[in-house]
Amino acid sequence: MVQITLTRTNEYLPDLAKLVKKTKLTEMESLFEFEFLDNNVRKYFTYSPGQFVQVSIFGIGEAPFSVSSTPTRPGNLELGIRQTGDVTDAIHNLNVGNVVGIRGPYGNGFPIDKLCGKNLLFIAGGIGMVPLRSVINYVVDKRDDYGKVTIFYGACLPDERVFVDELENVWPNAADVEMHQTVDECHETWQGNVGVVTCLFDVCKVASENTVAMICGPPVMYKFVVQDLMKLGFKGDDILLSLERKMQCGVGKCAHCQIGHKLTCIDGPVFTFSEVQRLQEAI
Amino acid sequence: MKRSNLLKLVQAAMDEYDVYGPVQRRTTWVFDKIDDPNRIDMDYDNTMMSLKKFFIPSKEVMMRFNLREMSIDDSLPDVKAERPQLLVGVHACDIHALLFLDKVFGGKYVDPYYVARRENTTIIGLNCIDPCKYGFCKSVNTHMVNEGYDLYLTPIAGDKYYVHVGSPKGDRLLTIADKLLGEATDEGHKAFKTSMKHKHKSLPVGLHLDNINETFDMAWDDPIWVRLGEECMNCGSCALVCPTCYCYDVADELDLSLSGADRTRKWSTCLYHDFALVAGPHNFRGDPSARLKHRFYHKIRGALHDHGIIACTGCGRCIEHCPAGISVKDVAYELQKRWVGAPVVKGG
Amino acid sequence: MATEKIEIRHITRVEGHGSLYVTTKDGKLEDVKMSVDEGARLFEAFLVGREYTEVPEIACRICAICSASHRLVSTRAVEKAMGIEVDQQDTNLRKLLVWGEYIESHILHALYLALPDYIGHESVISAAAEYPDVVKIALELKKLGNDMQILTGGREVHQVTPMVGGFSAYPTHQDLEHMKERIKESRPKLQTAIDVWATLEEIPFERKTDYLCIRREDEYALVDGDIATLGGLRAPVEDYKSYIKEYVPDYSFAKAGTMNGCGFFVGALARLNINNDHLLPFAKKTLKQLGIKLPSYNTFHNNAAQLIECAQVFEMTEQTIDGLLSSDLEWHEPKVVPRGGRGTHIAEAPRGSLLHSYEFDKNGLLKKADIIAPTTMNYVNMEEDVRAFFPLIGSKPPDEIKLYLNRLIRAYDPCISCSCHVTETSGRT
Amino acid sequence: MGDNGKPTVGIFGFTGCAGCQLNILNIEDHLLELLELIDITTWRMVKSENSKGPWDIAFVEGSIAKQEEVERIKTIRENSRILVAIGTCATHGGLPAMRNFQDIDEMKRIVYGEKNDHLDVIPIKRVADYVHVDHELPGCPMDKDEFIRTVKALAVGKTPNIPNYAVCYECKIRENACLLKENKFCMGPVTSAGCGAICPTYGATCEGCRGPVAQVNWGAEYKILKEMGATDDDIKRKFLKYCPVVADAPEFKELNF
Ligand SMILES: Cc1cc2nc3c(=O)[nH]c(=O)nc-3n(C[C@H](O)[C@H](O)[C@H](O)COP(=O)(O)OP(=O)(O)OC[C@H]3O[C@@H](n4cnc5c(N)ncnc54)[C@H](O)[C@@H]3O)c2cc1C
Ligand code: SF4
Ligand code: SF4
Ligand code: SF4
Repeated sequence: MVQITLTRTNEYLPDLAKLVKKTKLTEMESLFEFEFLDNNVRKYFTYSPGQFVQVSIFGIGEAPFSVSSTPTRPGNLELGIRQTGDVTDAIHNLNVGNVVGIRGPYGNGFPIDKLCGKNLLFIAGGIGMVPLRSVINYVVDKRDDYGKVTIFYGACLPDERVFVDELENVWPNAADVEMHQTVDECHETWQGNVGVVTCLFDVCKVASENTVAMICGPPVMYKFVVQDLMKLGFKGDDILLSLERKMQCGVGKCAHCQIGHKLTCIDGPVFTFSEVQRLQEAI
Repeated sequence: MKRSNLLKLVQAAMDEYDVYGPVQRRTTWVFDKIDDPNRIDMDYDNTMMSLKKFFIPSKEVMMRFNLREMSIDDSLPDVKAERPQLLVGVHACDIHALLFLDKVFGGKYVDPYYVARRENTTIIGLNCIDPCKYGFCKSVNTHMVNEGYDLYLTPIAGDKYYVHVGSPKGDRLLTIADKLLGEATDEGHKAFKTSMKHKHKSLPVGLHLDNINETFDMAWDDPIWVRLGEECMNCGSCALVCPTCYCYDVADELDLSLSGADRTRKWSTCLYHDFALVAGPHNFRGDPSARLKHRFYHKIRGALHDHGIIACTGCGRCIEHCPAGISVKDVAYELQKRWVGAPVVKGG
Repeated sequence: MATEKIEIRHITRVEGHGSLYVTTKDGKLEDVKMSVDEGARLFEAFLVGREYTEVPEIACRICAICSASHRLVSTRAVEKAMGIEVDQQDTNLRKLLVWGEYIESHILHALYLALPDYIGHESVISAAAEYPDVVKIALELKKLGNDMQILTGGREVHQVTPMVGGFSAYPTHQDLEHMKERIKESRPKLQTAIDVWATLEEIPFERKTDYLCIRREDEYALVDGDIATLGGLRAPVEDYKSYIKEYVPDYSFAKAGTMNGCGFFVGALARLNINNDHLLPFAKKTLKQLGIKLPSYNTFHNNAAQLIECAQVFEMTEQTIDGLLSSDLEWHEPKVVPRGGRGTHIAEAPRGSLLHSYEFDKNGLLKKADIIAPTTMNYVNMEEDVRAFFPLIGSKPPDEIKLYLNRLIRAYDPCISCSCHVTETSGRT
Repeated sequence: MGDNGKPTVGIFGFTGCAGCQLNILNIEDHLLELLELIDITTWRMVKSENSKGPWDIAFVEGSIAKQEEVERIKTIRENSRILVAIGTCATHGGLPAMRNFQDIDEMKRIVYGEKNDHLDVIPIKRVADYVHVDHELPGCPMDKDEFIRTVKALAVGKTPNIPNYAVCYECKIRENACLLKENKFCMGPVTSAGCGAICPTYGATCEGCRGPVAQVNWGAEYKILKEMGATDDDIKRKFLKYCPVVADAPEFKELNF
């Protein structure tokens, strides 16, 4: 994909954007839709699935968030955000019309062009679905470019699932998409699978051939998912992980997100398992 | 150039530049603002704080927010408008450190504040012909410089300096110096060679760099990390005085009226508990010894990977200022000895 | 009318927690009890066994408001025990430190805590809206005092630089010159504050009592001198025990001081009464402007006396800085070696005479401590004053009685945190 | 919030030297601005008319040293949305908690004689030992800039940023020559920063008044001081000086004095 990037004299200066829509996803998470104030930015701001932006609440701070919308649907930027600290509290307190700062997009994103023709397996845990939603919708929109799509989604509780409408009604009905969900804890309103996300490997047999797996979830999840994938015959290069680390600058200067010699913000957040395998402390 | 003329040069330069040079403070030296050239101590051993403070200040305001109008006021123009700075008496290792920081703060995303200060700075280097107490520059190949200075002084016999000009900025400085400096004589050339010979004889070598990456690849589970974990207090002194450690934290600070805020960044170190702590809370390096180890790995293995050179200039500051007496040189040496065989130690 | 109790639980706008209980019968005063409700910290108990170098640092934490005075008195007591001499330069710097505290503390007390009563406000916070100019001046003067303490002591509360034998860091000549300038420039501000005070309505109340402070023949003594009383006593500080007696009231955490079986007064008014012959021109002029005839037996004059002392300290500071500017101010490690012995020192804290007396073993570890704070000394006098003052206000409505009693106690500038836990112990148990 | 939309604030003194309250008054340059931001409804040291709560924010100075104070701190907690402990006495017990190591009854007897029943004296504890504390500003005295930053943060619902790295950070940044190198027993490496390394900056050793840093490594500091010639007694006195409560910490017990 060709990106026309905006040239900036100071990469750290955010562009102003206003909140145009706020949709509750769960008790803790909401989807925020932002629109840049500046026409030029609106026109030229592009991103690829898996990239993230830095959102500023002036006076409170700045934090990184994966883009949850897809560039195939031009329009506003959607971010799915969990309320866990100062910046995220402040974002949740925003009213439609309030202004924030946004800069980016940063990070490598998923190698979406290289994946053409492949079968895709998405494995998401909790709000790990936020960046994967971007890819899934991208693929759904360009359905002919990709092979079979399988989605595994795990959450702690049924009502902790994000994007329920898409999980239940949209993706299962898209062409050649197989969708499986599970929750960690048994719950009376839940008829589906119970268990951690890896239990879905028993429910649905995935073939490793010509398939690329994309994973995003809480830190503890990666190791177990990768083990199961390796058992199924996935090669290190065909497993893509979107990792999370503490970030301040987003552009490789502050060094908080360093994993061994890799910077999550520049070299990642998407890594192949082959890369990560040789990195101590990565997963 | 005569030593005494250097002071005259500094005096003359003060009209145009903010001049900084080494001055003694209790048991150490610091690069301090010079209002009287006689305060400069060109025979200093090493300063406690490196030159990074002139390019990434320990605390700086990046931008200001006006919360009423929701507008942003960039501080970059102010940085650009600062008076040019002249750094006098910079050792070779510190020049190498700046060359390393140039790589970090350049690259795909340029750090404009760093670059602005870098452009605004003129450097008078100082060749060390005698070793300092804790340094090991020759072991890591930073005892000589080819670039990164504007003028470079080598002390030669007769209380004189042999001067190299490294850039147009250096030439510019010489126009201020005008009559203070003569064309080098044959005698001068000879004295220069004598000084250099002396230098090469006097500086010791203790490591070899060729296999440092393999050593560190193998040493991840070495018992040394447990031992160092017990000695290290994660005080961060090593990283703070290090000329190539650049980690920082960003935070917004509100005005008392709550109508405006500064976004500031300040130095941090990977040794601190919160460095890799994220909301959740989850700490990616919750173990103190893991943080110490990370510092070594990032500086040596990581920097080699990213920039092709290790992020240690052999200045010896962290060795001198670690309260626990942990020495990067000894650690690297011990690991090399254990994993690839003892390096050959040459020289003084 | 039957027995009535007037309780002022928690005297406000003073440091620390104290209460006043007055019992009357048929409108006549029966009993007065001042009680100190502050939790006892028993400083002297844990001071025992500490090194002589850290005793002053710990002892100054008895009270934040007089931390510089505690620090100085404690340091001098240690030095006397160890036989350490301090040079003129360091002595002068210590004076500046304490004088900074004087300015800060007197302004805090007179203008922040006492003044609101005179102008009908419950606090300086509420007064700020009506009298922004006066409050601004008060803030600036207080800051000046604090900055003087920072200049010499490193911090406004619990200083860091004073060491046994000297200082760990010195101000520069430039800083001192700058401070002198500021003192000069601040004179008009202090004058404004004095002018304001001159317009206030005085509370007529007199009661003869004795006054105590230290005295020297060569200057207005604040940091060093002999014990002196208005009654004519002169004695070396080491003999304090022969004159100042203490007992513990059974309703209080604090000890109470007596002299010849009666209460006595320490503080600004005592110093003015006893040492007025050493007043410099600015203070003399202020004394005249405020119209106080000395000796004064009106406790309420203590606040005015604090402003007069500010004027005095302003002028003494300028002189002392002049002296310091000719010394080198080079950092030098204080030379001290521990030895066993006793040391006693009394100096004037802003709110009155302060005594520390120590005994050390040969390794320089503290064996015994006796500390008497100004409020301890004033304790009995306060109760006696309440007795004498009550008949003048006894017929007023209860709220007003309370207000006046509050004001009387406040006039002492009591430091209740100091008064308690200041007791004598010996030996480790 | 008060009627004027400002957060209501109560400032309370327990057993201490009043230095932290005084340090609030010492904010001369910004006091009036601060009063614009918050509505101080209770502050006995400064005000005569004091509200009985509730408060949005309660700042509590001093340790809990008598039974009556236990009840009082509970009442304050019940009536406050956010409770902030200010100063080392409130956050760590402070210097006076040293007395906990001695026999209190015996001490009372020596100090006040046999007639000491009226004295309400209990072991000195920090505020958090009795009630939940939302934030702690350590320091003897509390740092006034940190107080201002905390008030601002709380006024907009932000978490106050209180450092938990070592004093050496601030000491190095101020380019002080290290006192340990002068053979002085500095506690900087094991003490939480936030004071601007004021003591080492003025050539005096850090005495640890802000309490131990996160994941404190006393063992290493012990070794350093020992090598410099300190005795076990010296070190113990030093480690327990401002925060005697740390004697209960497992890291401290490991030292086996
Ligand atoms: C590449 C990337 C993508 C992310 N995408 C999302 C997303 O789509 N939705 C979502 O809800 N969260 C996402 N996160 C996590 C999100 O950044 C944190 O939840 C957020 O930073 C918490 O900030 P806070 O100020 O609310 O928390 P606080 O605990 O107050 O954090 C203070 C500061 O620490 C840093 N920080 C704290 N936690 C994290 C963290 N987990 N990751 C990085 N920095 C952190 C930030 O700079 C933050 O401003 C992402 C993180 C990364 C690195
Ligand atoms: S200076 Fe020494 S003790 Fe401090 S963090 Fe570095 S290695 Fe550890
Ligand atoms: S003087 Fe103390 S605080 Fe400063 S660097 Fe040395 S050990 Fe750390
Ligand atoms: S340096 Fe240490 S003792 Fe001094 S204020 Fe800071 S923490 Fe307290």
